[in-house]
Amino acid sequence: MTSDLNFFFEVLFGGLLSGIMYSLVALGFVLIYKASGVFNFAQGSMVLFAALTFVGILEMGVPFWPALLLCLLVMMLLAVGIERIVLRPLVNQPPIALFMATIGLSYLLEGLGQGIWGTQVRALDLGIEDLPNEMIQEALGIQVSTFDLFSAGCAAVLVGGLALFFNKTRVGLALRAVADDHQAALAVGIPLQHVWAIVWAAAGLVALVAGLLWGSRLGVQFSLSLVALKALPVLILGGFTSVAGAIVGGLIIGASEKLAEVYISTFTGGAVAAIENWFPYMLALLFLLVRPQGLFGEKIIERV
Amino acid sequence: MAEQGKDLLVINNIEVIYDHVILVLKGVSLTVHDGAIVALLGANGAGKTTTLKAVSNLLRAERGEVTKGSILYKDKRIDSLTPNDLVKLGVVQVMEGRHCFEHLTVEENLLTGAHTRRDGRAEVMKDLEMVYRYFPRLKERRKSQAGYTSGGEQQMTAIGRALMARPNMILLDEPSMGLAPQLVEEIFEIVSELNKKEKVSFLLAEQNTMVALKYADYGYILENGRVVLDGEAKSLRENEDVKEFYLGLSTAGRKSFRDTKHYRRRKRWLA
Amino acid sequence: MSVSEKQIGDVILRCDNISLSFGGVRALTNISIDVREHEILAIIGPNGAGKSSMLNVINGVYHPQEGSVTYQGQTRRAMKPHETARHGIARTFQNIALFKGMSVLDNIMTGRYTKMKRNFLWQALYVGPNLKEEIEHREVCERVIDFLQIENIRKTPVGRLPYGLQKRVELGRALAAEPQLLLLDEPMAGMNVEEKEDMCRFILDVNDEFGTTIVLIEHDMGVVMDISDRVAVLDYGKKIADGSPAEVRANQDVIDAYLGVAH
Amino acid sequence: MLYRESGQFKTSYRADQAIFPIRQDRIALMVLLAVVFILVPFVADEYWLGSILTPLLVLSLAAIGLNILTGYAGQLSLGTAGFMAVGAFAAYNLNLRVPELPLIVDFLLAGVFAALVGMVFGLPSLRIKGFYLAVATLAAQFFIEWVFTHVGWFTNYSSSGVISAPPMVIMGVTVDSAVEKYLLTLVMVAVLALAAKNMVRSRIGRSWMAVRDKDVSAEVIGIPLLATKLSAFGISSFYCGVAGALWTYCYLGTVEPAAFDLSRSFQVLFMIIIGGVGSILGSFLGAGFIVLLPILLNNIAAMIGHGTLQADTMANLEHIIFGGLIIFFLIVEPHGLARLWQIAKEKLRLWPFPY
Amino acid sequence: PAVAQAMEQFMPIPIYRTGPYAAGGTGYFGGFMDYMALINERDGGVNGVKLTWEECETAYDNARGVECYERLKGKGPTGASMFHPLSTGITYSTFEKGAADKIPVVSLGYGRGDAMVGSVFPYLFPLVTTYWSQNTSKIKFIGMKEGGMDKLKGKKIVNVYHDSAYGKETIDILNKQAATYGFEIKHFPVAHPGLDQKAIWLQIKQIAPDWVILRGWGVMNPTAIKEAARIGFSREKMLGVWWSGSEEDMRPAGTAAKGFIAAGFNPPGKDFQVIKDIEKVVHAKKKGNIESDRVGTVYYNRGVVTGILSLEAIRLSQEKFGKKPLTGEQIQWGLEHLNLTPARIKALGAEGLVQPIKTSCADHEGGGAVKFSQWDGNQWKIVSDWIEADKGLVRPLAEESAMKYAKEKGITPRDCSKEM
Ligand SMILES: Nc1ncnc2c1ncn2[C@@H]1O[C@H](COP(=O)(O)OP(=O)(O)OP(=O)(O)O)[C@@H](O)[C@H]1O
Ligand SMILES: Nc1ncnc2c1ncn2[C@@H]1O[C@H](COP(=O)(O)OP(=O)(O)OP(=O)(O)O)[C@@H](O)[C@H]1O
Ligand SMILES: [Mg+2]
Ligand SMILES: [Mg+2]
Repeated sequence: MTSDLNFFFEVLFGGLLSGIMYSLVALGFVLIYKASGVFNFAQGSMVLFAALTFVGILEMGVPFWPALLLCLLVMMLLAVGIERIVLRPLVNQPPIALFMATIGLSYLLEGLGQGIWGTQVRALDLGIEDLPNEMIQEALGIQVSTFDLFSAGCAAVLVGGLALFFNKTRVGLALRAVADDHQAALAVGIPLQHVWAIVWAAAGLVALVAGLLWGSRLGVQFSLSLVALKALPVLILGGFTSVAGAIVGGLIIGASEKLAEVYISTFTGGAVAAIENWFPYMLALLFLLVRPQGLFGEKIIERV
Repeated sequence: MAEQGKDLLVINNIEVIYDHVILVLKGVSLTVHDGAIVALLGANGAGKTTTLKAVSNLLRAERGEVTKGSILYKDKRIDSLTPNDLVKLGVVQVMEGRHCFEHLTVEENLLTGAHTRRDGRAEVMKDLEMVYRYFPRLKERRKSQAGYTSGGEQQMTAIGRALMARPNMILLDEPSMGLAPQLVEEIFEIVSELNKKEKVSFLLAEQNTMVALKYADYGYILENGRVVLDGEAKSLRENEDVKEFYLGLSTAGRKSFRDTKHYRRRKRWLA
Repeated sequence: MSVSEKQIGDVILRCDNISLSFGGVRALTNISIDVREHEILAIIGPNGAGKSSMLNVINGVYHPQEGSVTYQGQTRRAMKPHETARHGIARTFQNIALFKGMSVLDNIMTGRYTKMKRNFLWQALYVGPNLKEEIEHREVCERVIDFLQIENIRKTPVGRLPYGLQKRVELGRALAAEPQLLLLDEPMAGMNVEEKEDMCRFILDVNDEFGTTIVLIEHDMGVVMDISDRVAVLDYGKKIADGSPAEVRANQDVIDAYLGVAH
Repeated sequence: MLYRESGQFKTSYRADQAIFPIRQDRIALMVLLAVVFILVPFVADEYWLGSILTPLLVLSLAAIGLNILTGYAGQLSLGTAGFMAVGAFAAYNLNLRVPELPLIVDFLLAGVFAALVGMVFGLPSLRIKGFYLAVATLAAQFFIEWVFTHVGWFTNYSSSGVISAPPMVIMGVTVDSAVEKYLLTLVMVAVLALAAKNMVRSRIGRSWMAVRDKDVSAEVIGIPLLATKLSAFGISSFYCGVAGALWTYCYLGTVEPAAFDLSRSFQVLFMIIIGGVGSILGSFLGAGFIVLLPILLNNIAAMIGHGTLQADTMANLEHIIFGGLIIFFLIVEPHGLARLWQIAKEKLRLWPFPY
Repeated sequence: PAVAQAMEQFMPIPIYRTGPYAAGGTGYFGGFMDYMALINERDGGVNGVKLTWEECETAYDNARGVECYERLKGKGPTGASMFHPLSTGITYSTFEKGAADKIPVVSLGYGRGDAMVGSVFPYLFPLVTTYWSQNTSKIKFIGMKEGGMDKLKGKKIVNVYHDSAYGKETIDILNKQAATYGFEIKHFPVAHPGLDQKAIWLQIKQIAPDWVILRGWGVMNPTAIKEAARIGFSREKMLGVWWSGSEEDMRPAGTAAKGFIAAGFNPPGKDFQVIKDIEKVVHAKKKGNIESDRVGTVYYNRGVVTGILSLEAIRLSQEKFGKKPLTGEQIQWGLEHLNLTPARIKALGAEGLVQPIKTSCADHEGGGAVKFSQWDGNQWKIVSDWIEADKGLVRPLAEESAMKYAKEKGITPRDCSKEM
């Protein structure tokens, strides 16, 4: 029996840690949504673009840390460019127009990233072992990968940083204002250009972190942009506007997805398997029926 | 009336087109002297809001464009400045139809108004208290999300938010809309107080001509995107047409809304 | 025409002890209001008094925690707005709630929704019975358009209209439903005197010609005193007065809470 | 000066209710129909008919379906391909299991099945809105894909899960050449597009738009939200379902879940956004844009990039240009090609005077 | 038109340079095009008939694949010689069109398992080997490692497959073999694209199988390998199909991939005369169709093998129909009469790269053997000789399935005994 229980915990922890990996990607979405009320379709491509750029710079012989800085710089320039060329002319347009613009952007980034750095699959080694951590194994008897722990740490740092940024600077309030009403935000003197550039740069940073972590796991290749699909249910369950929601959502989705996959498949003798693609969405859907704005999302205001 | 200085805002014969096709302003010129309250009157759709937005440069967000003419503030062209620059220069617009940030609380809404200020938190807090003094109702509702407050409360929030920027010049678009009569008077009292004490100039678009002309120094009447009449507020109040069409006064005093006319008289200035 | 000539009938809507609160905010406390057939009832009160909430309770957008609404002899606690619409209650909104992407005509045609019967298969075919029905209802709407004098903008998307006209279109949409009870939430806000005069005339005409009962929220005391048969005053969610315009105007509580100076 | 409505007086509401009240538009439409029905089958070669026009038409139909749901009723959906898959598999299974049914009936019933599935997934729309609703439709997308991959009955237990579509026989005539398939598709699409146009200018269409623009006031007018949203989900999915059936029978020739994956859903979504949200014409324009542009770019790439090392770059350039054009069009006109067309007409009406 | 017919033979290239599988598409067709370039440069074409080709981007999307087929099928003086879909989905969507247009569809190592039955599928050529055949080779290989097929009894084998048409192809045949040899088989589908497989591998850990067969695709491969490493499952007991056996699949997995074994019908490496020739004649002159550092990779060499077989078919047909550009119908004959003897292979400079192949009207597969190679952390090392498929098992299954298809479609199979 204990081995069964042990197995349960292993699946649970594995799921929670997978969930954190999803959260990392979801965070980027949250940022953009907070600042413009728009779902950023290009977030996945930004993850890919960041990782490609980083590996590309590494391959040019630049050492790790300078490469990271350089890559960050590229992401910031990108943010400024996006604001200038794409967002500024679309101020005050309906969300669907901005949403579409991000779709265009995602094509552009995919083309640009792969055009510059090639479509080759590349390895990325951060020097962290993706093997069970021995200390934990001895202490708890559960296999948890060091890499996963490292990712969780990164996520924690990011979330902490972002929370500070939003709560301790005036940008936080401005962001929420912009998301509600572009025009009114302009009218009170919020510099939309700066706010957007800052937020997209922050989203770029998050994309870079996610790109590095996912990239070192999957290899840097096109499929990195697909991790966005994993982040979506997380985002929805946590609420589009909440940084904390992205984390909690990730944990819930990760754990329940793994448990469901394992136990449902076991109970049905393998007849119901490979449910990972739809299960999180169904879960999020059920959850939304109870709370239409997600766990920590802002309530949708409807008044007459 | 406050002391009037030199020209603060000068609009020179501007033309505005929406969506590249809809011509709305067909040559509007007006001047606001430093320290003046100028009223912009006119029927629905005359172009009042458009004029204000042309000044504050919010037009671009509506796919509108100033295609001719110029706008000067303190003798400098401001046509190409962003709204943010304008707020920094001290020009703030209160938009028609409230436009509160729904998900923010009333207090947060007010604080966004101080976004461009760099004079420290203490000063901002002082102004917040001032706004609450003007609008006690807002203080009661400070923790409610603006989206859930009543129409009038939102209007107060919008006005209060503009005051938080400590502006030199406020573009007020229909401040009285949806406010209880008592409050309308109060708002105009506030306008007049700010004008006298803080030397804030106002360009205000208003449908409530009665009050507007009572507090303004000067008035412009807009019809169909053109200025059709302007003059000292006093003289406008005396104008027969203004009396009939904007103040609802006939020679025999105020008409009852029950005595409806079933025909329309032509406005003389259109003849 | 004076008030006394008008045939004011029985109570068609009775609100009994309505209480409504949102979280901590008490929007309405123990309010009872009667509306009689054919009358024009004005609800006035300071901002945030609960006037709009009252209308929302009447047509089912809000469901009060306590109290009941009796309409046409039927008492109900919670009814969906689309059900009250079916029973002949129409309204306009304080913040214009038109369908921005549709033309004026289409907006007004939606007012006929409950009266049209052909199912979607006929509509997909369009010609035949459906066209007949469309034209029938179009005629009704054209009468409304004619009445409100908005013929020239019939095909314009409402989003492009100036505020005052939008208010008028909204009234048109409500009228197209041929309601028995019409609820108007600040129909004249943001209008100049001339336009207010027009609006008053429309309201009075509707009231006269079709005998529609009207409940009206308005801040312009001139309008309220001139056109309403009865006035109810709310303050902080409580009813502080209810009576003829003259009575209300003289009521000291009302003067203190709302009017400021006597009008 | 050519495009004017002056002088064309309408004396009845009937005339005013016509689809194209302006004569020039009616003539243009007649010409267009003559071209697509008569001229195109004669002049276009098999490649154009079979690989460009037919899929373009089918995707236009799906786009109309999505436009009904997203453009008219305002319910954002990412499950289009899922509903198309339901149609495709339903048509296949109906044909397989009830061979007596005529194929056209199969197609229509396929639409009905898709409509039912669509309505089930539309149920949450009463509570869930906007981008959040997209999750419900994504759940539909993934779940449907999964069901068809995993439940062998639907694929008649074929080992790989891919089945080739059976030959089409309609009223004794075998439809197998590109021209025949094109014409079959064209007829279906034309009829259904007309029906859609009729619906959106009737009561049901107005109720969709009302719900889209302001659901609270729609309800206050007497429009029941759930029924209206469900009708939009149902009818939209019907269109998608028929499109799915046509996609397999008239274009791909195979029935398999992979043909209806998420990227197809996005493809259709792009079509309506580029073409014009809330416009039947826009569905066609958008489909044209999204289908033709990559092919055009690819052809150009093949012409200039042939045989050199540049091919890699060309493929990515294609992406960049495609994305760039989407953004460019949005900035020029956020409401899509249909609105651009409309503005062009408005300008033409005023021409030669500027305003 | 036949007056001044150019001496050119046209080959369509439905490549995918974008999307998640770009590495496969560019590598494979890069090799294919390079081989054609070699023949053009070195030999002046096939018997003086120059090869021409045009790319068409499919992005691995069926719909675009069909469009590419239609776009390219009529190009060149005689139309497309043959069509290489390089995607099981596109194979399914085009092979019937190919039959109607009389253009052979060649699905080298992918596509329909039953397509080897040439009497039913005259224009479909799953040359060299099919999924079904290679699968039996894998079981043979396991048997060899275990010390005899009888040792398979009671062994536990897990099949981790991409949840798609391609992935599912071998489930039935594995179940049959499990029954025959008495091993236990368990199937785990991985939902596309397979970015996270924790749940599956934790279950595999519980089962503790003796062998794992990996039928992955794209990013699913490195992920699976890493997960295996994480649960401590020996990579030396993992057998990949050829879509799980390229450098691109191993490199992202880093050290975790060391020891992984993959089946392939072509070995990687530059140690073949033909590859050396390509480097010398094509890449040295900067005429390559791919980055020079990818020459010799698994996908690349597979493309070269494809080129060799395709051009051999053309050459054969030329012997019959004349040394001029040929139509698809004429080339079909060549494809059906391929006879790659060891001597011929040697002459082509492809010793060890290609296995002997002999096709016929009845058998469109021809070879059926695979070689296994093992990843040493940097590159593939060949660890077996050609291992033949279990034809006795595969052939009847294929025939059964093909006949079912023929019945559905109302096709009367050709009588192959008359077609020699
Ligand atoms: N975004 C827009 N696009 C197109 N036309 C517009 C737009 N905004 C305003 N208009 C048009 O410009 C004209 C002037 O509108 P404006 O809002 O300036 O009038 P206004 O005087 O403020 O009226 P009101 O008293 O109703 O507020 C109107 O006819 C209106 O239809
Ligand atoms: N949905 C809601 N959620 C929370 N509070 C609400 C809600 N609706 C109304 N309120 C509160 O109830 C009170 C009454 O609001 P209501 O809109 O009825 O006022 P009103 O009398 O119409 O005022 P005004 O004249 O300003 O429109 C206000 O304080 C408002 O903030
Ligand atoms: Mg205005
Ligand atoms: Mg109100």
